[in-house]
Amino acid sequence: MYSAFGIVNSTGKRIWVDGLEVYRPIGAFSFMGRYRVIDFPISNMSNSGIDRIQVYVGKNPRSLTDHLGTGRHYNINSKRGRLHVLFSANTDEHDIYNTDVSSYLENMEYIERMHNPYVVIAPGYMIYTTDYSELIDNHVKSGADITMMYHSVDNAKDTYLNCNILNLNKQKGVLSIEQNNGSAKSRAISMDTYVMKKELFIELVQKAKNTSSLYTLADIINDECSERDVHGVAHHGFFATITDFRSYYDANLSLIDFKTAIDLFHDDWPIYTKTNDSCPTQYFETASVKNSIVSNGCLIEGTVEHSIIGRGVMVKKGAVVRNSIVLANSIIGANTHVENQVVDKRAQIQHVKEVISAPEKPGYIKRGDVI
Amino acid sequence: MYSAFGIVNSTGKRIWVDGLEVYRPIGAFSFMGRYRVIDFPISNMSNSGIDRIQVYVGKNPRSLTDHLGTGRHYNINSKRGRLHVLFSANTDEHDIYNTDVSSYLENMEYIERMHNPYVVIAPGYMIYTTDYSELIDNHVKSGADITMMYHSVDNAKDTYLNCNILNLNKQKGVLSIEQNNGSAKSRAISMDTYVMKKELFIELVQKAKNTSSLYTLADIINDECSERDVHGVAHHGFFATITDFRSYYDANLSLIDFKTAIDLFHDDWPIYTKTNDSCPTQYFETASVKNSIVSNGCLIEGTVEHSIIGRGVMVKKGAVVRNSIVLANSIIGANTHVENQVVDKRAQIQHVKEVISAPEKPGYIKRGDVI
Amino acid sequence: MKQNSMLAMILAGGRGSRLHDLTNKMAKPAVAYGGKYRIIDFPLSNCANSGIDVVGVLTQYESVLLNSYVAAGRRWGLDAKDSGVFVLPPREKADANLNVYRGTADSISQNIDFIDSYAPEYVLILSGDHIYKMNYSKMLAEHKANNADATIAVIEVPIKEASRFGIMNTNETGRIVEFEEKPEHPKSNLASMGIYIFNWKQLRKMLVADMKSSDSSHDFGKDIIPALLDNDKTLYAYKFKGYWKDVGTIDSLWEANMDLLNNNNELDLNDPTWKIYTEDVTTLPQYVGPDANIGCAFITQGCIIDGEIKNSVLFTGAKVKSGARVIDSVLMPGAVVESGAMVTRALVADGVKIGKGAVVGSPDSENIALIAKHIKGVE
Amino acid sequence: MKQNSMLAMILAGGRGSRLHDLTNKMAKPAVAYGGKYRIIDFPLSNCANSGIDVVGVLTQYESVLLNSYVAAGRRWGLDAKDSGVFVLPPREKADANLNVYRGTADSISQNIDFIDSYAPEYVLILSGDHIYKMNYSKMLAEHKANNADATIAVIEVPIKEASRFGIMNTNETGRIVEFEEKPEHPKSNLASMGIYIFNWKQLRKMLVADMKSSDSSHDFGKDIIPALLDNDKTLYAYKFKGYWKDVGTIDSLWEANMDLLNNNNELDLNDPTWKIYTEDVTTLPQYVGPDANIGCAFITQGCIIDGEIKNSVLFTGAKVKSGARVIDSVLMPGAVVESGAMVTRALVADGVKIGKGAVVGSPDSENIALIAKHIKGVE
Repeated sequence: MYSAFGIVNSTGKRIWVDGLEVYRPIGAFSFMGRYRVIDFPISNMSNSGIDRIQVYVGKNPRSLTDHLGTGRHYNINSKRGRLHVLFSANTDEHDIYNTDVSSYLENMEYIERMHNPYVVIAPGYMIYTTDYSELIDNHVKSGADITMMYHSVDNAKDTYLNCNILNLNKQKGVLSIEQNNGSAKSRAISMDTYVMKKELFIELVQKAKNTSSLYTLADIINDECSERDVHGVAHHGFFATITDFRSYYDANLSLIDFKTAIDLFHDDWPIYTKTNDSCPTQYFETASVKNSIVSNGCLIEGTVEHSIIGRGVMVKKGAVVRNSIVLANSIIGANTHVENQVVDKRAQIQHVKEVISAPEKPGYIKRGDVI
Repeated sequence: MYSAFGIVNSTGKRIWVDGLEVYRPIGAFSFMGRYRVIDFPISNMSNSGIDRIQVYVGKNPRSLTDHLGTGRHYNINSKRGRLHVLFSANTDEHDIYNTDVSSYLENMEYIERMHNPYVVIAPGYMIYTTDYSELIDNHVKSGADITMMYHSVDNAKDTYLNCNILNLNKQKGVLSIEQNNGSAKSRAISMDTYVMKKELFIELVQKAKNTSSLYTLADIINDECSERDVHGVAHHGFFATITDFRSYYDANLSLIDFKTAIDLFHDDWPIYTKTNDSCPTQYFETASVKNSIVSNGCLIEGTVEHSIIGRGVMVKKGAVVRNSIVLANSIIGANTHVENQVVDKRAQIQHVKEVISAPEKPGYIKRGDVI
Repeated sequence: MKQNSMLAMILAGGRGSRLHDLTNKMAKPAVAYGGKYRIIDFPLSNCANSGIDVVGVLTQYESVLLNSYVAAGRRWGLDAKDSGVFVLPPREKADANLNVYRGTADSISQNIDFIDSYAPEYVLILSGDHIYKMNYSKMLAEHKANNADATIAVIEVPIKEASRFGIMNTNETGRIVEFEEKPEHPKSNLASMGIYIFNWKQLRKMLVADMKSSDSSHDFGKDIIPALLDNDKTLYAYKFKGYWKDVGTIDSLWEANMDLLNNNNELDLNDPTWKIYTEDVTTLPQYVGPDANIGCAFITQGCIIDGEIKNSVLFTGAKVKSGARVIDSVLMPGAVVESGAMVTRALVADGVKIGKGAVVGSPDSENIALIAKHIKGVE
Repeated sequence: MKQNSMLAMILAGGRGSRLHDLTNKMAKPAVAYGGKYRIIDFPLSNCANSGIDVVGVLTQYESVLLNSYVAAGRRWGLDAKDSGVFVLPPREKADANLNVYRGTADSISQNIDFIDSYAPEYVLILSGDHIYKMNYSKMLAEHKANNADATIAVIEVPIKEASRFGIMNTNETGRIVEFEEKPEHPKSNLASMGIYIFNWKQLRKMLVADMKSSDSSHDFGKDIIPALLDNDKTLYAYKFKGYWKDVGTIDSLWEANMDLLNNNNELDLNDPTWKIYTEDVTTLPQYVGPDANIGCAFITQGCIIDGEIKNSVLFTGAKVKSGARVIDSVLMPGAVVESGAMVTRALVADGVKIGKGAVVGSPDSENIALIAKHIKGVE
């Protein structure tokens, strides 16, 4: 295997999720009850033998730095390897100057210090599994300057609207990168995942800066497509982008189907996360749970259907939870009815007996709210 | 022992160090070659049996979060205990609103969640060793509302000018806290170290906020002195405050004297720090080293006198280093002469052959500078 | 407060042969319990939560799994700078050949050099195969307050069962005046829990003497404690209240698991102030399928449930297929119950598969059925 | 890339009796070297730097210090989620009593269950008492490229010394055609370094057969490798270039330390891309006093120097008082040289004190003097 270091970045300007984002960056979002979104790119890297990983964090770094720790739970050797959290001083999420390129520039010293000849860049807001060591092999063998991953979809008209698409020629050469404007159904969605030489990466970052203060890595690569050999590699298997509230809700619920889940999780490809040392979940006599994902540490006396229940949640007697995502340590009070909701951490549904939204517009209960 | 959690804070508004501060907070300053300033308060807490420690960091959190990690190197149980890094969103060091109180308010959720009945608060910018468990015992036995530590000095006219002093009555009751204005030689310098009940701490933080947006914890305690039993406890042994460039320089060099050092370091009181896995230092035939503290990983061919040499420093043939602090990975080039300087990390003295400042005004070579 | 003033030694050498096939390939302290734990997680987590930094684990029988399990001290946070969990099997020395531990006291005696290297004031001796939560720092505080030579934790047992235990007879101050091993006519109901605090210097002397004694069985209960009492040392009983279970048999292991299903079970594994730490296993979350019917159960991550579960405890990675029924049973890690199978009053061992339509256990059985081998399906 | 495709097993059971008093209380791999290291830090750091996650350490003799030392896998970063350093002493099993390891191969055979539990494709066998830096992942890449059954690391030795080693005779492709243990008339100068990569499935079969063989000495060099060659398996030699030292005697241990004083020593402990990790000791920084006179020395943290040091290596916490002289010597951890004392061509063992004015060692001695006991001062 060729030696590469990894970069996980979610400070690009396009990704803004209402609601949950106020408290924490996308990478720190709870996913399927027991994971955080960022567990996926980091586990992919760790499983691919990449043990030096830079994670760029912006606003509200606490939840991400707490979760990442020193990376031991991602099976990264703490001496030889390193999960290095790097901060951007420019922390305003809405600031248009807050690009991925600006975060690289701020921390260029740490990029330059890396011994590895290659870099793998992956986004902190996409859910997929892939073996980057194969991607790097592919990159080296093909002789390309840059290798990018894409995922072909046929529902690009009304989804993935916050994503970039790749225009590819027959040899999978990338002709251009542009934002998905919803004008066609079948598209190659850019997975914001790149392999290139470290030197080229540094050169592109400098070039992006010299071109425009608003340029992202994707923008400068788009400019370079005509000059350089930019190669696209297709990804197969589960793929989801977390770019808005709806895509967060849909990606979670879609994985309740076990057949979908095994398209994402593979036996020899562990997805690591930080343990919370919760005990197993206790189901009481009155419980009725179907078609759901349940985390540890829950006390369940009520009814749960087609939902994801986070760690340490209580579902009290007579309560009904349906088509919902309930995050850690929330309480669904006795005889309440929660449907089509995302209930954020430590929220309590106690007094209002019905919290039901329309399926096409799921609702959101704020963190720590008592309603 | 009574159960307490710890707070280490250096976001108070009075502490501003020119030069080094640009790159990193005071707690992250290299000290005596192998330590960081913050190693002292954290080791004190760990040795005192305090295993839940909150460290408040402001601007440039990278170097501090890198150094602190998960706290295992401070001998803190990583399951039962926790070294918890908390961030202030308000990161402008010069902003007058950036008080310790504002950082507590921002993270009040994490203070309230602590199970321990007592809190020990210590500053991240003072060097001393003390057993906080004795201080807590003393606090509980005395029945005081607040216990503060002070250090009696007789050179307060021209030093400690950035510090607070305590006015004490005969029973060591604190009558008031005020800034040292240099009007008297003998003073009880406040060590910014407090023990109180968690509830009282939270109450004081709220009260400070309601009184003034600029109030610090010391300000509100000063207001409360007349109402409450605030008790002073004297500290003996080595004591230094790092509040400006000069005090940083002096505190370091004073510890070259082994007799002074054993006033700070005690056999049963380890000062923990993060290892860098450097190999031992190699002295070559031409080396001449006297009266100095030398870290590991150095290659020494030249002359070193009355200096502190950080990790991985090279002192080339014919070079002379005198009365200086050389930080990690710097190079003192062949035949150069460095005297009365602080040479920051990765700096290289190559072309200029003499870098000599007056003893009363030591110089500073910036991080990474090649001169 | 000086760190490491008390060091803990966990006796984990026992085979636990009454657990039959469960302990063929692993020592008893490594046996799984409570959905995601191993028994030895309890003393180790208690140590971590009591602020003890250094724990020695004395192993002997089939210790490869146990050794690698406890060696990962990170699981209990016991991997900080000056702390650790150290596996201490018998060893060859300059002046002694490799030899088995001759008794509980001998296992400590053979590791005097290990304990000395930490120079503790107190040594805490624990069993590796009891399930309970206990704050040893409180016991140490009482030991100090009593200025005792040794303190022994005791629990009140029903007087009619007292003759099954080592019984401590105490005076009104709690000082132990007599110790009787399994007395026919017990004078008190204070049973020893096998948890001792000793002052190390004194214990060290006694152990050195005991090693040389040819008529000693080198056991704490049989030799060391009686010798201390004979020498008029001050021994105190430390009364423990709460859940405590020695799971010596398949029935008692099953019972201990069933205890967790009580609405307010005394062990309370959900208490955030006293967590029991264990291996962090990488699995999928717990999947509950469309045909699941779960009532009164304790189920952990990695389980995939699409059948009926009543009054049962399911361990990591257990699978119950659609149409299967699991009642009054324990499914150990990775056990699989195929569709249409029926499991009642049984303990299905690690990784064992109950084939389609098979029936194991019975609602009327006196004892719990241990299923340690795959059961073929009925087509 | 699947993690854990290669697991390492370090043979660390040897006593190293030619190191005399240094190994009375510790196994040879635990002996201190190079100012701050222990010998076993080298294979362990090499494993960490080569991306190996799981390391078994086979211990036997006086293993309490070695066991606790290597159990703290954090020192080499080998404490991440699915990684670890596991101490593997002999043990009692359901079907076998506690027994010493009968040879290098037997120690692996007795731990087949441990290795199986990680299901590695390859197993790397290492010695715990050699000093060198080596990237095992490159050796594995060659092993794979050759499609070999086994690969053995070799180093070129002067042909006149070759008869002291196990010599591999290879053909032009590097394939081993013959192995000769300490041949009187060596045909090549490729000495085995005792570093083997095997395909686990195949090795496993051979070990099972070897365990049953009554005329085997259960040794890799004497039994397993010859058997592989006899069976026409493809064995390749992996040529290693660089510093390699087996420190079997006091003289060679001293020499290995002196090697570090060369201006451009081959071992290069200062290389940031291949660090050797070791215990993180809490000490003061290195203090150099006003009367110090240091030239050509390797000195580590915690040392307090106020005397003359020439051509010497000082280990953690060594102290040399004003007026003392240390020349051509090694001071092991905590050794103290009082004022006026003179140490020449000596190796002063851990914690040993050379009293005021005492003279130890001599510039003309043939062998290095091992000072393992306190030397009284001369008043």
